[in-house]
Amino acid sequence: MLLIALILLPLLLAVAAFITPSERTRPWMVPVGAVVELALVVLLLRQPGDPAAFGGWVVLDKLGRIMLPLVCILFTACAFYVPAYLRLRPERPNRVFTAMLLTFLSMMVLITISHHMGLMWVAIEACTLATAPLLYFNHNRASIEATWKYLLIGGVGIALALLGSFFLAYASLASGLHASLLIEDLVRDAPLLSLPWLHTAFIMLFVGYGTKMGLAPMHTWKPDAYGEAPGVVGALLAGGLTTGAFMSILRYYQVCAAAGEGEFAREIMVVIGLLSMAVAGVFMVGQRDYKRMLAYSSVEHMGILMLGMGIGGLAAFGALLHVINNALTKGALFIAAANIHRAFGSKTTDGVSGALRRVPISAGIFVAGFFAITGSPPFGPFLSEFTILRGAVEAGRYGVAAAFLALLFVVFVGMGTTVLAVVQGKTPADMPSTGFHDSVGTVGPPLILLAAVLVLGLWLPSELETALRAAALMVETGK
Amino acid sequence: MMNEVILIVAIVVAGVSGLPGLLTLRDDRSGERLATGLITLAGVLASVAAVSALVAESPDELGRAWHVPGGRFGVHVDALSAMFILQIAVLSVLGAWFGLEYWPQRDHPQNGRKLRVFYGTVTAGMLLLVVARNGVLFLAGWETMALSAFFLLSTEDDKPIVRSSGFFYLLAAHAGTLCLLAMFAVFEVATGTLDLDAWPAALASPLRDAIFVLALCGFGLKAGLMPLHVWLPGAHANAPSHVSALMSGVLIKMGIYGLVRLTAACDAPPLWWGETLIVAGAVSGVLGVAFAIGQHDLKRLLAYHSVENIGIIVMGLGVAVLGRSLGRPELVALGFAGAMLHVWNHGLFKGLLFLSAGSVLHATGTREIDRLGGLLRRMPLTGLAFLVGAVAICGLPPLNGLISELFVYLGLFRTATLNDPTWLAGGLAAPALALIGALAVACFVKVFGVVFLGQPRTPDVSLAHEAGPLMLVPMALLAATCVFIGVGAPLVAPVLDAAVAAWVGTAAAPLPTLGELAPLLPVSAISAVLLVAILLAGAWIVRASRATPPPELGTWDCGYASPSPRMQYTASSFADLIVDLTGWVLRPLSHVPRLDRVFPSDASFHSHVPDIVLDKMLIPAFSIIRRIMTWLHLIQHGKLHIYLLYILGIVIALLFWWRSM
Amino acid sequence: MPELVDPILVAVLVLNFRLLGTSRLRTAINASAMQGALIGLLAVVMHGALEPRSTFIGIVAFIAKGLIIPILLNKAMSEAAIRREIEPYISFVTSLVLGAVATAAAVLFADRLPLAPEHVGSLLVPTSLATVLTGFLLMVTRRKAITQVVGYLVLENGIFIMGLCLHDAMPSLVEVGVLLDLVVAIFVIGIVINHINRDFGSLDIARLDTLKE
Amino acid sequence: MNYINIAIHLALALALPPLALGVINKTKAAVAGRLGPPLLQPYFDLAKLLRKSTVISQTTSWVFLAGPAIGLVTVLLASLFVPLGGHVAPLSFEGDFVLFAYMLGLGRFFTILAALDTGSAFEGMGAAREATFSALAEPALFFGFLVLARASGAYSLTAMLGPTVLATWTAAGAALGAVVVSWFIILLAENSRIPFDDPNTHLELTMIHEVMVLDHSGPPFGMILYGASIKLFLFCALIIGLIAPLGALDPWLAWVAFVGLVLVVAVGIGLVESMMARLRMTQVPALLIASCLVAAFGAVLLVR
Repeated sequence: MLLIALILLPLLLAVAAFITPSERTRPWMVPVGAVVELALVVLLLRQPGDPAAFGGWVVLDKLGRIMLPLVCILFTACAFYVPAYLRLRPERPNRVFTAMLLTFLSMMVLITISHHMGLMWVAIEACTLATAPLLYFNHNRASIEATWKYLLIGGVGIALALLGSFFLAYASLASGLHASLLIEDLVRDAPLLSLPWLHTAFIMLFVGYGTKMGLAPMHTWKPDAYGEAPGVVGALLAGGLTTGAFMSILRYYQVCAAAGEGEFAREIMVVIGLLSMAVAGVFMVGQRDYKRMLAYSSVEHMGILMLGMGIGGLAAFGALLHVINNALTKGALFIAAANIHRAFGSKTTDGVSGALRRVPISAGIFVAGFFAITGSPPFGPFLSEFTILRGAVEAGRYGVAAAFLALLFVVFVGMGTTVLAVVQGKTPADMPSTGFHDSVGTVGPPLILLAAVLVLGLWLPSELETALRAAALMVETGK
Repeated sequence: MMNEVILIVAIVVAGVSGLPGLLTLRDDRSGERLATGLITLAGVLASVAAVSALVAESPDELGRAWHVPGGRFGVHVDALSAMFILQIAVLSVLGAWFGLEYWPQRDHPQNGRKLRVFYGTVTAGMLLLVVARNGVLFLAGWETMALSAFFLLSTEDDKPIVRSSGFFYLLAAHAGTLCLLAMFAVFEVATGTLDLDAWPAALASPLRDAIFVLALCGFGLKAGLMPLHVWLPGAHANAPSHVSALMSGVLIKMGIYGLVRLTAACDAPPLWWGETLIVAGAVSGVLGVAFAIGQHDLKRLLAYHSVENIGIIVMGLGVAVLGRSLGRPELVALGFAGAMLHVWNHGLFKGLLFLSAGSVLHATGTREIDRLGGLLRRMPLTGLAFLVGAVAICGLPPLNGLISELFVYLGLFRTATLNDPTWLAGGLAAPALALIGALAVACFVKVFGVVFLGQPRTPDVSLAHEAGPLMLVPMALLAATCVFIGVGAPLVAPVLDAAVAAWVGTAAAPLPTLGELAPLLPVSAISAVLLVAILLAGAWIVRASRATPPPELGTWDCGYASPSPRMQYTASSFADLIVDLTGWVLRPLSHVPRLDRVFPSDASFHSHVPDIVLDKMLIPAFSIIRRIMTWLHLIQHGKLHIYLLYILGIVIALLFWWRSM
Repeated sequence: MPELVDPILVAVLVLNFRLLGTSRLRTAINASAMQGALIGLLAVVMHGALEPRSTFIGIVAFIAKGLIIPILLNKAMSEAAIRREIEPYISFVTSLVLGAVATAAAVLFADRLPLAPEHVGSLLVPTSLATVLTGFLLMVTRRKAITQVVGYLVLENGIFIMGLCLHDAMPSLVEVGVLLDLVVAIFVIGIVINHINRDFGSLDIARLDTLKE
Repeated sequence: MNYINIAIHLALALALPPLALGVINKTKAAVAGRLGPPLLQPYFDLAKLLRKSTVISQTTSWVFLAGPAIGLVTVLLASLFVPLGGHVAPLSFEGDFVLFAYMLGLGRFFTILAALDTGSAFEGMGAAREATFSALAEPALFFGFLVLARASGAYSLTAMLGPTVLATWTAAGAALGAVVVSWFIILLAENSRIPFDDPNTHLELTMIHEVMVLDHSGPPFGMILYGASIKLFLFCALIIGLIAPLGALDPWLAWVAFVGLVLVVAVGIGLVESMMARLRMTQVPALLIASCLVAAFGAVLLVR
């Protein structure tokens, strides 16, 4: 029952938001929706076992128990930023913006708890469509072009994923079984699936959902989309939608593992993971637009997730932990970047310098986020990246470990140049002040996210650790 | 157990020492006083813990579960950690007091508070680092130190040179950390745990060479061994002076601590470990001092000397490791005692030199030694402090530099008399150490002569004034300690014996004490006699100068028509001979004016020595890579349909790859 | 009436080539609409008229693909006031040849995949793959935004054909969800197209490359 | 018995050095066919200087007077380590050769500082050359110590230059020969003898030591000259310790032989100075590096 409420409530609120006339009260509906949703999730998590609804289509399993709270926490943090942000943009009507945000939340929740692959596909497609107006919020030429590319590349990716799902369903049909897209059925009769169909299906699904994740070489939409979208939308996409897409790939990896073809899937993941980190590294060196830099950082971290999952064992646990760390840190980074953009009115390092002097707290978060995301202790991502490295070395894959470290260094060089150019130095006279100053609304949410990342870096709650290990085991062995 | 608790309190106090300052107004003095008070408290607590650990070593460690993958909150203060803790405490406290007058809040409202916050966290990071008994805790302490040092370094980040040197430091620190991550990962594969007590098992496993190489890179990057020293000159020159003193005196020693802790657990290390350390030390020493001579920036010069002294320390460590692989206890005792004492000595006299350089910079506003001159008359006490530091760093008697270099000399000579193949490394290293000492004399004679003696070369010096008591007292304390160690060497020997015993571990055979191996008593007697003689000479000078009438004539200059102070020998002219001799490695650049017109017009000469590894190798390599990468940016050309082709392409590629499987 | 399946599939293949050959937008939109309608019909025909669920899906698909989407596209086209596809990146003849190669590849690939007993002889899988590749070709080679959307539609049609074989794997609710998503997608793309037209003055994709490294 | 030896050691170390200088000047005069200054001329100079008054330049600080004082003190202390005539040196312990070298280093440190304190270009020139050439001489000295340590297996000057020297001559004479040649070149360099620097020239372009002491006068200048002579004497003692192992003779005979040998070496230096002209300034580093390589070659010889 709770599960259905989880999905429908934000949709109702979205409709309500769309109807309420006043421009001032509407933004507050987003945090309200987020808090209510979080409360429901907390209630749901307390229920033992795997609560189900819609006849098994919607089930909260071990993987869901990690992704659902993560998505809701991230959305709540971003939701509290939205009113302050919209107050800064009075000239833009926010009717569509708030409605779509709430729809986005509902669809994200649906992704994390859907057990029917078709339903999950519909949820991800709906998410994509809900994001389009969010990307186009700035209403200038660049954002329309970014939206256009996002829609088309995303559309093609999703279409491929649908074709892949049909191939997977057909795999059971081809070996004389009853074709079904429920994850339980797929896992149960995985060993009997016909291999050619299964492999082709996995490749198409991997490329399809990989496009939504932003893995290289399907990442081309990401820098344009995150570069032109408002910071909070970038945070939601980088932390939420990519995590959802990653979860869907994990589902299919679970099927492959159950069918005994785990090795084949892991090989693809490692190759594409390293490719993504390499592409991100190449594009971050000499990058002058700090929002596009964050987009490439997201491509890099998706690569790290894939690499971790591809290596398996301890690294798989590290990858799942990294999903949490990455989502929270990216949230803080994107919002801080948005604040700096508001304060300077420019997105490139030529137009921004000495941010620490003009917006000290946001710039402080931006630098701390940079050190966190590049894996410096005492922040969370250090633990997960170190665990992935330990997993790689334990699995005897020294070449992969060495490449992993080398690419981390290249990314650090690229990102460091941009971040320090933005943050350090004196603000020259030709950078007019836009009158934006750090306020509780704009700085509170990222501070909370960064604090969470710092806590995760110093103390990993035991129940979270057991949940992560259980989820990793479930994905790895299919049970 | 008590030591660990005291130390943890010290770490916490140091960590938060700067925070209360954040709440005060920008130019209010209470913040900085509180911060210095807290740092002093932390220093005292840490020293108490260290001394009590040295006196009565408690074997058990304070272990708590730390809910982090692979982590365990294990802290243990043993003699080795105590040696480093004392040094961290002394230098951070003295640096904080020096900073009160050198970097007052009212003169630097912009970055004063930031400096104090990170001054506290860097001390806390170092204290945590030297007592951590678990890999993840060690890395947490290591990175806290590295990041806080970066923020300390870029205090004056409105200057572009500060930003670029800060960024080079950050890159080197991050590369070092990545090497350490790899090392701890391999360590865990070798031993199954990340606890540092499992070192012996790690160093017995076949992976030990990989661990050693990774550790050498990671710790070498932080310590500043020659090819990995690229960040050091820029970082120490552009940091505030009391931060440079802390960094050069203590922070680079954390790299040495890492190497010490690594080699501590290995009973029979392979021969090539010891030889690599000796050769690396010798190369770092000779090239470090050679580059130092070519510098004209006071603090860059001192930074290069840090590279040289790290070379000497690593040479001592190499002798000790060689001793353990050959089973020669006297080599182990001499080499390790020399290394550890030089770690202390270098912390003291390098701290003293950087503080006095800071007081010169504070008074004249410039680090360019060719613009100074004749400062001894205006800043007599700073001059004396710098002189004591200079004599100590060159290892000249009666001061402490000689004692540690003597140990290293004896160690090297003892390896030279072995008749198996290792003698060559030891044999060649001894004259290299002599060359280092002599070049250091040449370099510091140049610096002291050009900066403090002769006549002022530019008006900058005219507004120079002696430093205040808050700056002079730390310098005096450091100078006194240098003299005390120089003259009272036998008193220091037992502490070194404890350190050697801790390093070798209880399993090894009883080690000969330093007293038997090195002539501590005669050396301290001679130093005392020399000291008395110098004091007598001083008294004679005072009496003689008071007796003779005040001089009214300048130096006789062969009757030159219009002599000017700029005719004096400057740093570049003094070092010209040596820079030419070592030109094939220094590659000096000099801008010599071309006199092509009939009537002479004004011309300017400028020469400087670029850093061979950084300016000649790394920067060109980085710019080539950067150009290739920016060229690769073409694949994001903005054309949507080509992007779609990428997706189709990757699907087809994966299908073909699957068919080929 | 399973024997009607193969002729419809052949008709779909012919329409593919029609799409690749035409240079006029209106013809392209009508061809894709016709293709959608045929597929709706195919859904009904495939499992016999008496099967309630598949006929319902067929009718919904027929309405969505055959009527609603062409109306949206035509509205977008009329607002943009363009008729003719300007010179695409590769000439129409080459795109036809590439279409043929794609179809051949699809057929070759399809017969390497083991089919379920009831689909052994039929052209279902090859046609679906061929249509998907044609959709890709259209999107990659054409310069007009609306033609790219048509390409996207053809891609969806191909996938829908594949979906028909899995009669019971996809519950009707999910099937409707898929179609709903497609309609909403085209609706949103329609809005985006007229914004592009308003901001960029034309729908030529070549203008749309300001965002690059 | 050794109190007497120490007394003789100190007496010789304090009294003999100016005589050695006198002998060198007398030899040069004799070779040049001149009568030359009396043998005791250096003593008269020292006495004259002690009576004269000191003139100090305006630019100098206390360091100017500290130079000569510390220079003399360090040389006197250094003389305690060197075994004269095969007898045990007053102070001998393991590693005293390091102290010997670094004591001379301290003297050189303050002498150069005193030169720089005057603030004139001439002293600066001399100081720069002195610092460079002594830096090149130091490794050769230590290669020599290395050879002796390896040959004798001991680490104190007395033991190195003690009884084992005779045995090493027979076993590996070439190595010791190389060290003698190298140390003789070092002697000439450190004490500003002809091939490196002309002691009685006043042309600033060529001077090293002379130009550093250009501005000194009165008793400090006396101290400098006296210190320089003792330093020359110490280097002669080292070379004598190498070439003539006097340990085997009867002690009194050894002392007499030692004094005779010092004068012989002084004559030798005088002959070398009269035969050679001063090297160009750019050639000097080459010669010093050559001496260093000769000593290193000696060390390699020992291994074979």
